[in-house]
Amino acid sequence: MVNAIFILVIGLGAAFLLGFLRDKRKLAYVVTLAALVSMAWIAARWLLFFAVDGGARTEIFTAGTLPPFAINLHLGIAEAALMLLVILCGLFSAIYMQNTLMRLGRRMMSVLLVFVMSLCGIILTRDVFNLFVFFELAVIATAGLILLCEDKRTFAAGFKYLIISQIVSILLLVGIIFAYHASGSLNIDDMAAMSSGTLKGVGSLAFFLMLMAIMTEAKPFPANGWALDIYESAHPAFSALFSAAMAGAAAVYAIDKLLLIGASQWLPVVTAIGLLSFVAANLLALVQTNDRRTLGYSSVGQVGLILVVIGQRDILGEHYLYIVGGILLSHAVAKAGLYWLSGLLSQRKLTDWSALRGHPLLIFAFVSFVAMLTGLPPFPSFYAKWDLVMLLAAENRLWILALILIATLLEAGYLFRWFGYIIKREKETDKQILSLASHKLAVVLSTAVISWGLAYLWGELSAHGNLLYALPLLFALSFLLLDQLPARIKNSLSIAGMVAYFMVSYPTYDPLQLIFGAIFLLGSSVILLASYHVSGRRVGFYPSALLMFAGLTLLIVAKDAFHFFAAWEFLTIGSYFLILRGKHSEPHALSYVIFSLGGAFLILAGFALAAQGISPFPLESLAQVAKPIAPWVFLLLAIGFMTKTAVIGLHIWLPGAHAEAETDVSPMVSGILLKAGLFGLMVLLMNMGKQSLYGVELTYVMLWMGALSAFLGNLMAVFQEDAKRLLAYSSIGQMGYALFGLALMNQLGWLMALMFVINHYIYKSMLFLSIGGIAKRTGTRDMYKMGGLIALMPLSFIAVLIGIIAVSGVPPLSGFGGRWIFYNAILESEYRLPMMLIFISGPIAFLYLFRLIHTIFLGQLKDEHRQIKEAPFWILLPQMIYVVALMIFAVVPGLAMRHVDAYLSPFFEGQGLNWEGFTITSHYGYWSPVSIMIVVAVIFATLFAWLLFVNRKAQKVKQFNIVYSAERPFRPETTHFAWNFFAPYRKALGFLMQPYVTRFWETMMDLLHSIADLSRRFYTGNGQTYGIQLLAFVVIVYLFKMEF
Amino acid sequence: MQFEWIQIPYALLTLFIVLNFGLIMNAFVAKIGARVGRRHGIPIYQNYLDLIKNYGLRSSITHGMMFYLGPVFRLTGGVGLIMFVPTIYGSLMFSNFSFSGDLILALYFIFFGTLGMALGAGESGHPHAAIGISRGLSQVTMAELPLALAIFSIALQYQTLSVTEIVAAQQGGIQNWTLFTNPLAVAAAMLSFLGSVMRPPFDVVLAPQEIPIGPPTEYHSSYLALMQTNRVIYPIAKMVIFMNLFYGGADNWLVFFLKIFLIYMFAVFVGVVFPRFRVEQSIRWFLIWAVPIGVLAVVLV
Amino acid sequence: MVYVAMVTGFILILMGLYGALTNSNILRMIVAFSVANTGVNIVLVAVGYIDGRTAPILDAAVPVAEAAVRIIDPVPQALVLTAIVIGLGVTTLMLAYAYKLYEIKGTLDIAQFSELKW
Amino acid sequence: MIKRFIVLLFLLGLGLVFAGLLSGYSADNELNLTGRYYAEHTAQDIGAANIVTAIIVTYRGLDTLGEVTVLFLTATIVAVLLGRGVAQKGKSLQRDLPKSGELLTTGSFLLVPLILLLGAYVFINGHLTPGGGFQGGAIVASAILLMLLTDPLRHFSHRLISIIESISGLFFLGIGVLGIFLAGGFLDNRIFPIGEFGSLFSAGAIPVIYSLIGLKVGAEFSSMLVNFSETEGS
Repeated sequence: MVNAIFILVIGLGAAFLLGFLRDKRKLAYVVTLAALVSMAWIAARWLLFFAVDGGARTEIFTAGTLPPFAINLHLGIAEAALMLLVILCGLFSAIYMQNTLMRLGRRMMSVLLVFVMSLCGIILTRDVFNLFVFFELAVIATAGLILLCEDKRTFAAGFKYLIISQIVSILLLVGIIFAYHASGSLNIDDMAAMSSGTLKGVGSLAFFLMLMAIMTEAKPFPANGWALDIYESAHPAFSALFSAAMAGAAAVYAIDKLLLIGASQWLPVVTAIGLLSFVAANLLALVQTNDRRTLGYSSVGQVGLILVVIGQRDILGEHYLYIVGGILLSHAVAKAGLYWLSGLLSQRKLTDWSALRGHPLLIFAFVSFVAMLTGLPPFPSFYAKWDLVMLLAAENRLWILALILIATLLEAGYLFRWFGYIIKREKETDKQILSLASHKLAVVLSTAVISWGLAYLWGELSAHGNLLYALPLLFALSFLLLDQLPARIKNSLSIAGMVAYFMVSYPTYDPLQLIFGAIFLLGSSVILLASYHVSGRRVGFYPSALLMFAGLTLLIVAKDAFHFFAAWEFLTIGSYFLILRGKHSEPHALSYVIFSLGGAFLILAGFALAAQGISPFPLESLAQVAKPIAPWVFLLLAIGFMTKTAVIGLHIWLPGAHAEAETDVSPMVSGILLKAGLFGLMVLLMNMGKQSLYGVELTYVMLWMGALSAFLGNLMAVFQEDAKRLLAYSSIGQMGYALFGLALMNQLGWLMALMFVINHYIYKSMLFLSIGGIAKRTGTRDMYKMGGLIALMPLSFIAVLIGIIAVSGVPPLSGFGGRWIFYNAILESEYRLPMMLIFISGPIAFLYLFRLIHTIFLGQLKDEHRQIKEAPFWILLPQMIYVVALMIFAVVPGLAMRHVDAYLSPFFEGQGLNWEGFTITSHYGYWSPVSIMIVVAVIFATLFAWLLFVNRKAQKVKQFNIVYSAERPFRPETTHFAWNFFAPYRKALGFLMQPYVTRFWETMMDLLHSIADLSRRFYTGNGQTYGIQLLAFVVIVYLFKMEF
Repeated sequence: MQFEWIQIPYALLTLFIVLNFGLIMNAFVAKIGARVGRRHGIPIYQNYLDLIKNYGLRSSITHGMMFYLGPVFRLTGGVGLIMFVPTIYGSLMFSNFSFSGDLILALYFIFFGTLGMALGAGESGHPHAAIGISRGLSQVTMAELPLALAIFSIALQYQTLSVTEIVAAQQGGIQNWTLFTNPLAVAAAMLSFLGSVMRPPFDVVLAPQEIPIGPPTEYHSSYLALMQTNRVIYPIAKMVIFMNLFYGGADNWLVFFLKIFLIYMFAVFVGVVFPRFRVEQSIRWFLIWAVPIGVLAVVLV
Repeated sequence: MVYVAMVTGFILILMGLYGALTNSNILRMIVAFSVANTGVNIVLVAVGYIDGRTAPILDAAVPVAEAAVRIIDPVPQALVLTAIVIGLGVTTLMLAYAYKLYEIKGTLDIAQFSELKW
Repeated sequence: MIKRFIVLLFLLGLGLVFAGLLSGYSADNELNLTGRYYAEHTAQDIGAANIVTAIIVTYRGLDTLGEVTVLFLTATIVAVLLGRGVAQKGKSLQRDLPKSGELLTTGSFLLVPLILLLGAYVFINGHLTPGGGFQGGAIVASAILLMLLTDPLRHFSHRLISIIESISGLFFLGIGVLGIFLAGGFLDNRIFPIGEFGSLFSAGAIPVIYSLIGLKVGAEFSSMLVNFSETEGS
């Protein structure tokens, strides 16, 4: 094994060597790369030695003398890993900057080498003064590397940095010398070994100064204006180094080392500073429009998060390295990757990133990085955050937990907004924004590969098992590779895969899982049939859709909280990508993902609170959660799940997201995805049952929420002019019913909810498909622009007709079964007030459903639609399947339901239904679907046949052949009564339609943005002011932590 | 209860009785209305004539498939409704097909005809028909609400959803009628009843006399005949439910006729006295007066 | 003696910082930082001082055997040398930057260099 | 005004910290652990009479390497910063410079060799007397400064300076690495015999290293000076 000091020697030696290569730029460049490669090789060998061979930490002594009398270096797994990170980052940047370095010559290359070397020195050294020296080296090298950029503004940024570093070095030196005086040593381990008594008084103050100085290099909020300026103006490859290697690795590791001295009493300070940075930076990033500055803010935030983890070291125990490593590496790889990516673009606005469109590989890289930053599975930060949150909750550090989650949400907000820009904003065609040099591309793409490698590695190391081993997930990911195939082939593969998976796995499902599993796997296969109508390649569709289905599939088999949550995140992300594909869906997809992630974080917090450190935490253990926290756990989880079912108040994402999605995506996200929330609620309620908080029974509150959702959702649907929005609001109402049923907490209520799960899947998918097909043909979703399509699109009409009969619960179709069980369920329950609302919502549903069919299919046909054809075959096919399914389910609901009924019985004693032959009986009433169907059908058929017979010779009169008010209308447009169809209703109940909720959330958003916009003015851009801010930061921390 | 073939002729018999009773009663009521207005009014057999004439006519006009389906739906709704509730208490013969389902079925089946009618009229392409439908639906949704509440209230009261059992519970004297045991529910239901029989003040939907508006505008001949039939049967079917739930049911046809007539007269009486509401007014009216009573009925039961 | 040096050093630091953070002329700021650096160096040296002892050089005056009781702490002396050199490096760099900034904008007012902000 | 007040206020806060340091400070009466070790072991282990030198070059040699690198970096960066402008404008100076004067010109002829000699003396004897590579290097550079003052347009070979820089740096590193193989570790000076205490060729590699440092520091200071002086041209 090569002595690790050669990492420093090689770096430095190569830097000196370059002095000979004055005019041989190519050679100089080769030397630089060779040096970096050999440094990386040494670091990698050591890392393997520690990680694979389980080698012990080694000490490297210099000057043949033992510490503390000479400087010594420490090399353990953390050091090796961090050095490898730093060097690779440097290497990649060097490759990336090939042209720039060649242009500027050997000098810059040697500065780069020294920079990388000094970061390694910071990581290795165990001597405080040596730390100072290496830091100064890094600072000066930074001031040099800033010059890599053409941008004139960088000079100012570099000078600001120098001002700060002057102050930092003053503080650090004063701190070091007094620490030396107090301890008689400059060695960190020596100082740490001193009893804490030595570091009282002067020693403690000295430590404070050292800590603040080093901390400044990690760029904590608010003493970091200079750093942001550098991030914004420097060469992106340097920003990558500066963020990933210097702040994100070297500086935080220095703090980590230093804290060995300060011991536990300083951990809260670090935590507080980290939290402040994490929250504030992510908040301020919301209002940024410059990509690199945004990344800068994100860096500050991420380093803040790492500081928080360091500050929580006391409770993390053996998980410390795993957690801090996961977050640190995620940040480093992702941030460096993003900076490198930003170098491919010549424009600096976030919206200019739309230039990436059409480059699936780059988009994939971007997505990987963003997911890594936000801590989404399967990336290391996900595992790390999970463990962190679990431990925080176990130690009751709930504020920290809450702030971390809030800040992460903010971060997800702007990162996903950015992603939305890429996918959805118009490309400026006249400008060539993107330049794809192959070496730069190679750097970016290999970083993306590394990010997945790390994901795999962290999965391997995880105590929870590797998420990447899940078959459905692999199936989804494999479609990334197949994305070049034609869409039809991919479609067949997906359907085959999902059906096969269902066939293999269904014997292991219990009835509840079976229902959901059938919908998630078979149901989605049916919807995918509609996807055959798309020709071409349909890039990105299948990975996203299958990711969502993978999440759903994994969700129902998840045994413990970790896997449940991971699956939840998968389905959220997959569905987000799907929704984003819609033409105008950018803002809606954003609000969808923010609400979903917000909900997911509540779930995470709920699980963490419940687990109290138990890992893995089986879902069944929710039942054992003790009293004082149980209701809170319930509350968090319930709100999280209800976000997914779009309960009123948290619903504003749904209409846009569902309405703007593509034709075959709307049924997926509405008919299938919404069920995930219900499944979660079922798991929750099954295990935790009724909980009360401050004397309020929480299921009772849920009951109200469900009723309100049903009522308001339906009411809002009545007034929509956009057909898909109408259906979307209707989903809110329908989910309200299901929620209500679950919250009734009796067997019938649950049965009804499950009935809704099946029914809603069938009819909502069917309706979305028909409407989608119609919108495709007519080119509009506004119902008043259609009309009279019945003759042209009869099959769509039949689907809608059957659909609305089923939705409204009119016998004899299956919707009635749901209603019947529902009434029986509420008779069993004692709650009467919320039921009134549910009562009202039933008939209201009828209103919008009628409107749907009337304004589209009946009335006058518009001139411009006279040539329209029936919807494409592939869109019609699933609809017809649904029609048949609805009929079957209407006649024999017992096929599915009696098993579930039996399965639910143990949870609710003796409340089940009686399934005798074809008649279903409850304590109150009875219902025989078969005879209803027969009676209705016979009467109907008789009358119909008779009427047909009597009027068999009737002449078909053109629809427009009408007279009213003694005149013939002259244009069909004016004759179709469709717009504002329920005007009287609006007059009577329109006041309930005030968009209070939307306004509430918009105000919240505005407020956040205003705060961010106001507070960022704090960074005046004046280097002197930054100096004052740093001073103020130090003094204020001192005042807070007075007890020296 | 199980299905036997003999039930089919029995059900047809019920249908026949109800149809005739309805025709006569409607004419009678019209006559009363005319006399109140100091007019001569129609002869008592006028409805028969109309019906026979309309059934006899063949139409030569159709607007499309839904145009057929509308009246069919409508009448299926009416006939189905009466098939799903027992007409005469204790009589196996006139229990019809009530074994198919309970009150909930009846409650929801009410919408079947409404939906079909609306669809058929919509197919005609006549804007007035659509306007009428929009009004009618708006009004009926709100009008049905107090009824639903009332039914829920009495289901709670009797702890059953079976019509037969509810009637059974009211036997043994007038004081056992729901009218007296649960007056709030009955009040709510009766207010709701006003809204659903299409008589003033809630008849703006049809607005039969003044303007050619509303669903029947484009219908004629045998289409119209089906709808006329339904207008005879459907209110009675609905009143049968009322009678069974609130007024002790009927154990023979005489009582049946009497009770139905009286219930109907309630609506007629109100209609003669009060002027017509606009739709949003009637929605508010139901919301302000009828619904709270229904809510009280549910809460207090 | 030690205290005098130390107080002087601290006052120099504070003065230097005051100058650096209130003067808007870049050159003045650099000078002020030099003052502060000097203060730091004085503090550094002062910490190792022991009354009545001599420099840590073993010669005729300080025999090897007595070194431990005759000399002052050599470590701060070594450190201060490094600190001085590093300070010098940074100052040079700042000067070069100042030159460049002046070249760009024709002014040395630090407040003028605030295009990058927020 | 407000800015000054705020700065004063926060400096007062920093002053509080310093006051805390001051009030808690108690001057030592004897050497602490580290100091004592150096006092007792330097002579026989390292063989340097100047303990500070022993610390700088050997015990804390890594610091010194860093230090040298700082200067190297600074020189490099200054060259990059200032070099670009010069390259564009060429070397010719448009305006006339004032004459540097007879006294300065003649004095520099006399002094420059002496100064260079003194510099060399200082870094070669760094392990014995006060002084050393940095000091010596600075003295050497002052000779260059003097020459520049005398003739601001004098051209110094950048190539030469950088070669001196590189060679001395590489040798420094090389000696350090030799320490790993021949002695106790990186930068261990005992790769050569310690020699007789107090003589010029003693203390192992220290005189060599210090000479290299002297050369390097001299070269780097010169490089910075030259670069600064060349800005005069633009």
